Amino acid sequence: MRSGTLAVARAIARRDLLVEWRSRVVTNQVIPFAVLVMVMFAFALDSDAVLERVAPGLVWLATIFSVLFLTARSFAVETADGALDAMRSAGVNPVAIFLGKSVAVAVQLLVLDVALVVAAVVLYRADVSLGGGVLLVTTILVATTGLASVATLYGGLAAGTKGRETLLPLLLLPVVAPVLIGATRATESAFGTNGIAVSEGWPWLGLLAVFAVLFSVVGAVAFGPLVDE
Amino acid sequence: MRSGTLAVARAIARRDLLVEWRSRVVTNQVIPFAVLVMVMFAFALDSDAVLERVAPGLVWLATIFSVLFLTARSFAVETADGALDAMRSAGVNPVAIFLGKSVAVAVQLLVLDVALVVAAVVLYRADVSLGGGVLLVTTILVATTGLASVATLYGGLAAGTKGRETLLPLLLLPVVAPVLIGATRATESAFGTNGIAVSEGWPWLGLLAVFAVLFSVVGAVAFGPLVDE
Amino acid sequence: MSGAQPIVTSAADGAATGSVVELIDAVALIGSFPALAGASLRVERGEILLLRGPNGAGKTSLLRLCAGLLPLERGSASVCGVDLATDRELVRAHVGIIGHTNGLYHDLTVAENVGFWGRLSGATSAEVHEAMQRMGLDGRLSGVRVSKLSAGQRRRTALAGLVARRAELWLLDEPHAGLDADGRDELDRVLRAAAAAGATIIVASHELERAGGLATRQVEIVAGQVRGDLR
Amino acid sequence: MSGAQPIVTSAADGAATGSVVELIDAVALIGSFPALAGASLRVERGEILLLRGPNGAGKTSLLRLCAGLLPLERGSASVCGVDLATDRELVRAHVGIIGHTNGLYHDLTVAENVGFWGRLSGATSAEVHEAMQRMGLDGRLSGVRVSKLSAGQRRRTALAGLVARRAELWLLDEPHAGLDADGRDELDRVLRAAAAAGATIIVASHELERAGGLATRQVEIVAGQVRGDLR
Amino acid sequence: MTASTATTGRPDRVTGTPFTRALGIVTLVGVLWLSWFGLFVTPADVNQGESVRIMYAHVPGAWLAYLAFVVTGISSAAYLWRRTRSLTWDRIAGASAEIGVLFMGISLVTGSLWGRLTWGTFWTWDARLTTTAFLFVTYVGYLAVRNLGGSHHQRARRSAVLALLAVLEIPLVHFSVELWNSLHQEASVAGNTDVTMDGLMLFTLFLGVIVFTLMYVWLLLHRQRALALQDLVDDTGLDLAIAARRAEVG
Ligand code: HEM
Ligand SMILES: Nc1ncnc2c1ncn2[C@@H]1O[C@H](COP(=O)(O)OP(=O)(O)OP(=O)(O)O)[C@@H](O)[C@H]1O
Ligand SMILES: Nc1ncnc2c1ncn2[C@@H]1O[C@H](COP(=O)(O)OP(=O)(O)OP(=O)(O)O)[C@@H](O)[C@H]1O
Ligand SMILES: [Mg+2]
Ligand SMILES: [Mg+2]
Repeated sequence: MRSGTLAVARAIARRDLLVEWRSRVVTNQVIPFAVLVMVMFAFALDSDAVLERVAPGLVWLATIFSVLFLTARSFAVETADGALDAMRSAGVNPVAIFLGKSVAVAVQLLVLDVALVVAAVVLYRADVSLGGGVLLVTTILVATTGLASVATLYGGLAAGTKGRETLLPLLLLPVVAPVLIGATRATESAFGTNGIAVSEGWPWLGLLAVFAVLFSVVGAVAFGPLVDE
Repeated sequence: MRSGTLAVARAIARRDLLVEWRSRVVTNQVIPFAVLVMVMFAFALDSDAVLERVAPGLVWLATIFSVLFLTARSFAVETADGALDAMRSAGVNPVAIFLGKSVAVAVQLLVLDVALVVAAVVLYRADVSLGGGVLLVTTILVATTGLASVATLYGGLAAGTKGRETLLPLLLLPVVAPVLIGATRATESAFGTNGIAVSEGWPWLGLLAVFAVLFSVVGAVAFGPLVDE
Repeated sequence: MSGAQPIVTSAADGAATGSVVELIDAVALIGSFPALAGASLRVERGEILLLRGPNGAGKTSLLRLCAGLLPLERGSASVCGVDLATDRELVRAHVGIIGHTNGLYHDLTVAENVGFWGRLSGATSAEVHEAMQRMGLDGRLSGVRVSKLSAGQRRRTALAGLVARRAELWLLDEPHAGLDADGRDELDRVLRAAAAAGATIIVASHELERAGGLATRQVEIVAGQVRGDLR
Repeated sequence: MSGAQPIVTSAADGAATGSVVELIDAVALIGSFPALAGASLRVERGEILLLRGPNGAGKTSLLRLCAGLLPLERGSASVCGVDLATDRELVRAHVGIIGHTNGLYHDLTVAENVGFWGRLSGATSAEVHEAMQRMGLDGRLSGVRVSKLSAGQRRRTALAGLVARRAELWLLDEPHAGLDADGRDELDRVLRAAAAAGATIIVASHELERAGGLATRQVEIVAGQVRGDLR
Repeated sequence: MTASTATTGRPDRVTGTPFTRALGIVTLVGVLWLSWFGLFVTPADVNQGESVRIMYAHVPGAWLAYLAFVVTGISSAAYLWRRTRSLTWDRIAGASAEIGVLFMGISLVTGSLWGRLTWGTFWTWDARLTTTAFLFVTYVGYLAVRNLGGSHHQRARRSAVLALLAVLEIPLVHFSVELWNSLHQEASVAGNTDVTMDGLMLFTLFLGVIVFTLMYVWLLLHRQRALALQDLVDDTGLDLAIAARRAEVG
């Protein structure tokens, strides 16, 4: 490797975002999908009282389903024509691959989450105060980082060889449960669901932050060995 | 074309099911995914009262998410190595392709739905009476047929050319809304959710049946022109 | 490499009817790009025609047009008596095409793949077996999944599927690529036999010695036009 | 075609050290199948070695082993001074491989693809541009998305990415396949120049005349073993 | 004479030694003792009645599952640590995870039976229960990854990394009761609340832990050796496959 890890990671993140910019899969497919999921929930649950109560949970459920799509797409781009192999055989540091790809996933998730929160506010008539807004933005940032890291890590494992792909949701969903809980609770306080105060939401951010830091570090270290057969 | 449409359709359905049998993607990936979706719902909604009330809706929501995966997979198998092109250029009647592929999707969906209903009964403690059981089985059969037809139709459209694929969830989700509502209401009566009587469920089956017949016929007719650029 | 006018090439006496392929000033688009920009070509029954030409000239596009996979935009084209402008789908019952991709199901075995293509076109299982045998796939390999095969073994499988189809018009895009020496010889034997039995064969290839030796006639494609009859 | 013992082939004086590639009885698995079943080979700096052999013999597997993409199961192997048994990942900084697939991002343009591979290995943009020029991709094509390219144009793009990398050891799996006559000549020039500048090149190919003319030495692979030194 | 056979060890025909046989007998006696104490000697609980006897399997099962998963984590780390990269560590990790899944399964089953008796339901979406289920699923996934095929060292490396990640979920399960208002019992023995258990019950609980520990060690020794034999069989299979491949030349 002749370039620094960070420079390579930046090149990879840029390239992933460029591919997305060109193909518009997230903008035209995943975001509408996620928003439609929220609409479908509204259909299926069909009761305003229940809906308002569960809106925060639904935002994060939709996020987690979408992260499965996003990750699958992120690695489909790599494996469609053997580019992941090519990248590995070009001596690219796996840490750089991990960082680059998770940054790209995180950016896309961020856009998605903003769309979802707006949808929740509009569809389920959630209210957000100023303090709640700050909490909400922080929650989205931190939760997104954690989700992007862990999804990239397991996505890499799943992309490694055929057959292993059957494992992605199985491996991923149990692991992201803490994010689902933490982010849901924090969002509930931000929305004031069930009269929960905004201040009650901040402790949950601790959990999310631990998760994000943990999986960013673990992911950077473990990505190489996991992806390499 | 030297063989009859039905014979070819059977060959295609058999081949699709054989691919599934070999790769076990549905058994090992989609079914666990769908069941995990149900678990995650339960976790995110986190209230027994709400859960019991929404169990039927969740079964069908999970079915509809899974149908997206299933369809994508069904056509990914065709396009991965240009087999769909090969099949078209081999003069296979599009009606046969449509029938064969939707039967295969329907069979897989059926297995999935049985797993989901069992999961709902276990996880959300739904109760099913004998009359409810008959209603439930009929609902699953009819709804599955309709979903498989419409998903195959739009899946083929999405597989046809690059770029159009961004349309699949967008096209599919609004169209299947009637199935979601009809099947949910029918299942609610079958489960006796909110004390709804079994007899109230049967009229919804009419809606499902109309949908199934409509899209089987429309699909058979429209598949060729839609898939061909 | 000079002269921009397309030349109508004809195999024998130039009779306007009875040609298996007849393109006149055909234009075909990929997206909005004219991959074929007025190509004219006539191929008679029993010919083995080599399409040569630089990368991106339009060889693949011409084959896909003839197979009914690419719509005709302008000009006229008829293949096996079917007018491509109006009945593009009908032509597919007559042709067999093998492109740059193999069209295989990777989770199925070699025998299952070849058998599937055979069944679609009504081949008997004896015919399917013979096709596999000719391509050297009848031993251990017949039960191996395609995803485990080497590149050349996959190509052989795709070719066996084509052979089992017994089409009237064979459209082959670089069929020799990836095959080993034995495979090439066997393929040439199969193609010669098919042509002798009345099939028409169009081969696009960059291996000019190999494919040139096989072909009964060559034409060159440059910039979406057929440039010369090199017989 | 007889004699089951693998033969250690050596290029020059057989000095044990200093070889770029040295495999001794190497075994490598795909799943549980021994794609390489005890291969022994030595390649010296500056050589252009042709790997020949029937379909499924293990050529691709040997190249992937040398690139650190396939783990060594038994035997010993060192490439560019790196022991593959222990430090497989480290070898990748030294090699460039182009396999049966092209490793391109189909939604990016030619220039973006080549530029990306160049940037990864620290090539300057002048070097990237030169690589594209050599492969004939500097004109209109440089701004076209790879998904729009013809098969040969894609192969050229992949080769340009490799040329921009300036690896010590070049591993090429059927590099001529799909290239037109000009492309083949240009590729041969590039490879000869690289070898003259000290790179080592291993080419797996079935086009024996073309690749044989390029190579300084040939070996044959049969059933996962290196069979003969045909120099 | 290869990398894998060298670390696989000598082929024994049995997986037992005098020590493990003695250990097996001690374990068996312990199980009988525990059953006697748990079912007959200890009193019924004031609140929970006879159903409290489930505790003597439920709690040791959960704790030993934790222990097994931690052992999996440690031996995975030992495998990855360069100088000790030996397949023995990998096999210990795998064997321990299998037993851990077994014990976690015991805890899940006894827990839901107990729940039926005390809470009136087999299952509820409580934090402890859900996290336990996720932990269980995670290690099922771990075992699935071990069975993906490939060479022994491939298997070892992949699964070792996964084990190090999975072990992080244990604190989550343990502290879930405090993180969320849980229906489930707070940490009453290992936690900071006062232990207010009847002395005999407490003793029996500890007896259960000791007996389950003995059982764990005994199973681990055997299972680890069985896995070693399995690896040896695989190596022999590879020899045959190589010979067959070489014989293709004809
Ligand atoms: C399916 C249902 C259940 C599951 C999955 C489950 C799971 C667990 C787990 C994982 C532990 C170990 C906790 C730790 O120390 O970190 C535990 C401990 C314990 N469980 Fe359960 N449990 C279930 C039902 C019950 C029920 C119904 C009761 C009694 C009413 C119960 C009573 C206890 C007690 C007393 C402990 C020891 C607490 C301590 O000292 O930490 N459990 N259970
Ligand atoms: N959207 C587009 N913009 C620009 N050029 C395009 C577009 N779509 C297709 N092309 C061009 O159309 C041509 C298609 O050629 P085709 O695949 O038929 O070539 P070919 O003769 O088969 O080449 P090869 O020998 O490389 O296989 C290529 O030159 C390609 O660059
Ligand atoms: N699971 C498996 N079962 C049986 N055979 C397998 C399996 N996996 C791989 N193979 C065989 O391993 C060999 C891999 O060979 P490799 O791809 O290296 O061949 P190659 O020399 O590059 O051939 P080609 O010239 O066709 O590209 C093939 O013979 C393939 O059939
Ligand atoms: Mg072409
Ligand atoms: Mg090969």
